[in-house]
Amino acid sequence: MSYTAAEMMIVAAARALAGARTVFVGVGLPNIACNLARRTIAPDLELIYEAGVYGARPARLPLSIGDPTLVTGATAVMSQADLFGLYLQGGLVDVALLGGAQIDRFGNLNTTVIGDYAHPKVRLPGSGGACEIAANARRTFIIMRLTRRAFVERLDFITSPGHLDGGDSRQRLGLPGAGPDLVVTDMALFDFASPDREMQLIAAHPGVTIEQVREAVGWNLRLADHVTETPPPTPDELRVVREELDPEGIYR
Amino acid sequence: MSYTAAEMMIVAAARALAGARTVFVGVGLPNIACNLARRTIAPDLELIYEAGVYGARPARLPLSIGDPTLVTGATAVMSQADLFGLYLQGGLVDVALLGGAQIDRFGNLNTTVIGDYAHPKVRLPGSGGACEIAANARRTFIIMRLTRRAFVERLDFITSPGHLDGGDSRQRLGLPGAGPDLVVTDMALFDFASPDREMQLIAAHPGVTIEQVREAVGWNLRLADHVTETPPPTPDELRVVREELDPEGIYR
Amino acid sequence: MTDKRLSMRDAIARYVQDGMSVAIEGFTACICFAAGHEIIRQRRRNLTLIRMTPDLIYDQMIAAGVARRLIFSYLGNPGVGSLNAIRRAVEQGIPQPLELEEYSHYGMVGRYIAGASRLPFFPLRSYAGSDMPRVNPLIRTVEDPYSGAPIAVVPPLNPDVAIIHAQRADVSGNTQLWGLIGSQKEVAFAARRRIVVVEEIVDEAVIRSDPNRTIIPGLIVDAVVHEPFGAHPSYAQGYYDRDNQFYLEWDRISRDHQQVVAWLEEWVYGVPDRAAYLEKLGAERLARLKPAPAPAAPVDYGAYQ
Amino acid sequence: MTDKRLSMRDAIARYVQDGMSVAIEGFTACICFAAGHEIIRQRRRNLTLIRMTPDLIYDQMIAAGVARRLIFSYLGNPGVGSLNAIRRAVEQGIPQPLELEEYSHYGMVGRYIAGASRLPFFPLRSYAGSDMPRVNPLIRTVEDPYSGAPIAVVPPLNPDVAIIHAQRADVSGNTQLWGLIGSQKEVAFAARRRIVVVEEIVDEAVIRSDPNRTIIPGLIVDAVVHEPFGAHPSYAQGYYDRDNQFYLEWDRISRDHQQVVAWLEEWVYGVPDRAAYLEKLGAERLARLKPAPAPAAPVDYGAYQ
Repeated sequence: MSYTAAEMMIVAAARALAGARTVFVGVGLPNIACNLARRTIAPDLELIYEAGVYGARPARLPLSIGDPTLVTGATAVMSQADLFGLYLQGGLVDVALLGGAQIDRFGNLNTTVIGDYAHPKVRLPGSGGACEIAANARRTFIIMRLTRRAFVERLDFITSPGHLDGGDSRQRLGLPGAGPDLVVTDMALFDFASPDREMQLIAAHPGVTIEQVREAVGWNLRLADHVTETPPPTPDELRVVREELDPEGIYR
Repeated sequence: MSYTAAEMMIVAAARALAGARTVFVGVGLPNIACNLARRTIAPDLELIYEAGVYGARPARLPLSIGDPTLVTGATAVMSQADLFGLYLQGGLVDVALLGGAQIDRFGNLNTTVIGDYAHPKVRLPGSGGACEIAANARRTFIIMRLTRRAFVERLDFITSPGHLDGGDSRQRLGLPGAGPDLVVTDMALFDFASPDREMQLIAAHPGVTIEQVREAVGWNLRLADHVTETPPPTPDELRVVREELDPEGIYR
Repeated sequence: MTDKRLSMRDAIARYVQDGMSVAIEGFTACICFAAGHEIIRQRRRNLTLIRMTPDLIYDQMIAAGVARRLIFSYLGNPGVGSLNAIRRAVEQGIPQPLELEEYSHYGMVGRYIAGASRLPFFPLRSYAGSDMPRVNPLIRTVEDPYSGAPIAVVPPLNPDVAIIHAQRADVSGNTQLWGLIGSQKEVAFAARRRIVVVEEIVDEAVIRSDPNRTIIPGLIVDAVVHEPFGAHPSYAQGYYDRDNQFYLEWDRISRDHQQVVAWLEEWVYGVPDRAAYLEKLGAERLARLKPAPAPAAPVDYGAYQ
Repeated sequence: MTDKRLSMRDAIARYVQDGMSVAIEGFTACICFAAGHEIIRQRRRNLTLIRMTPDLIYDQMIAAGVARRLIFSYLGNPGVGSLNAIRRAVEQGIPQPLELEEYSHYGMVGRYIAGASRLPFFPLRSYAGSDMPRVNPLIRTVEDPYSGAPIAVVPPLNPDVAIIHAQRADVSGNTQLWGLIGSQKEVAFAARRRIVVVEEIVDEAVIRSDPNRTIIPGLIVDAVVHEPFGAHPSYAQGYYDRDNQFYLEWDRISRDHQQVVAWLEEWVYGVPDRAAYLEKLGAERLARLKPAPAPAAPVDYGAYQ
């Protein structure tokens, strides 16, 4: 059964949510990944949206982070003071999904500028809630396409802290959450399981070679002891994505 | 028309609320004073209750600070975080009514202990919201019966700051509100209008002599330049109190 | 959806242990007397009791000897007078001494907020010029980095258990509360465990029909106890009134420790559970506390399909 | 009860002056485009615009040249892409340069809270390890007096004017809002003046029937504007849906400054007020945005007489 790179990303992220109770999620691909996890390996998973929604039951695919379909029928809708203070900083978010324009080998993320801050080449959206999500969620998953422009040796700006300079530098700074756990891309999966917390390749998606992955990363990529092949999406996973979650194929 | 000492206190406090937009109020006598003001000289006065109620329209005389009759039909009911943070500390309280077991010449109040803190002779209720009310309300009125045990040279404990050591000592400490403005007792009225902020007698109630007032105060009482006689309650004021606000005469 | 319903007996047996810190909150409204009585009945000892306004329920619990320490902001029988049993413990050590740790109301709220949001402290414009920081070394100051001026702070408070009374919840603990909401939300998020006690268990669909009304999510709830009239003699907005007669009676009873002991014998130890307490109280007395209806105006969330 | 109703034209003329700081808040929902368009029409200049998510409304206002400075936390066309006009101002100075002062979302919320509650700063566990404090000297740290560890703080923010869109209010400005409430309460309390814009003016009795739903009291409201569909193309929960077609169209229009100028000419300067804008939009398009009903379950406050 054929599938797209986006579908592989959705499925890989969903699988990694096994065991999580709450996930802090944006719209688009991460939203579909979380809803796929709820319908498959994590039926009790509750979605927390930055707009102030806990336990959403959207009747349609939400078009934005604050779509009214996320509100109607939700378990709780709250102020952003409560969302960020009680839920996120309070420690109730098990996993958060983040993305960025640039990522470095320690999972630090840039969503602020390309170029110099005062005279940017490209002005990106900025932090939004990412800076506090990266600090406070128990674990974060990063979801982004793998390109040499994105996976860089040195960020133009650190918006959201990952493992900082690696090792225990994150704990030394007193950040409550454990930091990035997994990077899901359209070509491969990475983790930070080594003691120095450097990103390492753990699996390449079917049809992708380790050499291709190395080529797309802007530093000398480390490999895990056993690099595997990502199991492809199952027919059941694809059916849920295509028939239930994204019937119009917007994120395909 | 005859009246009680309590009625004189209610009427005097109510009159002083002319021009105030909001008053932070407890139950009992201050509650009746505020409701009398609303029905006479301050029709737009809104009552803020410590329990988290703004714009109450009680259908009966409230029996406690958190009586359900204060909630039903109110303009707004909020958490105590919002009450203390946004309304009180935010600076929206024009006048607050306070009382205490002891008061000194600068309007500092004790509601914590009589005797030593660690081994008290009498354990009083403590601050409640009084400490922050005294700090944050624009002005405070103090309502208490005049006795030598209450009007003392030196407090056993400062629960709520008045004018501290007098003069500009309150401003120097950075307290947002202006502090005590008026003391309403069953015998006389006092203010703090002199530059050194020491309590001074401004009016004695009908039938009370200045000497009697001096006798009941535990320090050498200062008199204002012109000590007047408090105008007695009018028939209309008494009618509102007796027929509308306290028909069972609980606080007479 | 996990069904977290327990009897009050099981909820207290499971979550409240000797030596723990316990907060039964509710400002005048929704004070869970049912839970307090069950803690007395199960003879818990050495508790640290936490509550802004200890009210009659802590007067009873402290008279019964469950507590070693009290963290609070106002000791009073609201609208009536003193808490005589607590005064007796503080002034005379009867039935045993009681350590006090006191704040102002906003200081307690701030401690809950800091505890709930994992902050190291909560800043507030109280305490300047007061003797309170002198007798409580946990009230400190920090320097404002913008103006250089000092500002008071209080530290986080994370009770081992919070017990929250409310009007309604579903079986997994998604809880809605209206009327005086006090600091129920803040203490629930600050606590390590939470027991929710409600007047009504409702279908999940009722909760989901009005998500802005949900104050506590089932996510943080450990047990749901269905206990109608569980807040008597305090009240639940829209369900019953405060039983003011009892608040006045307690003022008389509580003046004498032996009378308190007798009252506890009769009304707490002498009844196996809340249902028996209510039966003893009599249906007529409870019926008198029922208010007439005063419904909220409708609100529509819209179906977005 | 003071009747504070004004037309949008009069409200903006009276309360929004050149050089002021103005916050039109609302997280995705209840964004008051009607007020933003009126500010453009009245050709205000040198404003400091404040908003967590500038969204299309500030993209339009900045393209129209009303602003000198922007205080914000996220620049995006939500669910679609970039805010092209703001990018053009920042990257190329078209139509004029724009100063940026940026925070994270929680930092902005904290600034509003500190402003609303007269605190000198708001502490939060963000910014450690981020470059944000390096480029924004207003993000500082204080030392926790309990542990000695540093914690980030942000200063209070008190906009000259806040404009709040909501579902309903009475004529004196007691305002109820449901669905996403964002930081509407916090910014309203933080501001020096407040304009409330609502879908419906209701009788005071409607507000008083459900006091827990009141987010902003009339006490702090300076003007009440009745402007149905005033949040279009964003939405008001239960009243209408987001007009996503426009969010997509704007992505195309906003890529070219001349197209933006033409759009402003046609849809803002070219219409005298919101009523004319809605008429131009057409009843059919608005009707398509109406959701089916989804009423909240009833709640009773009880009459206590």
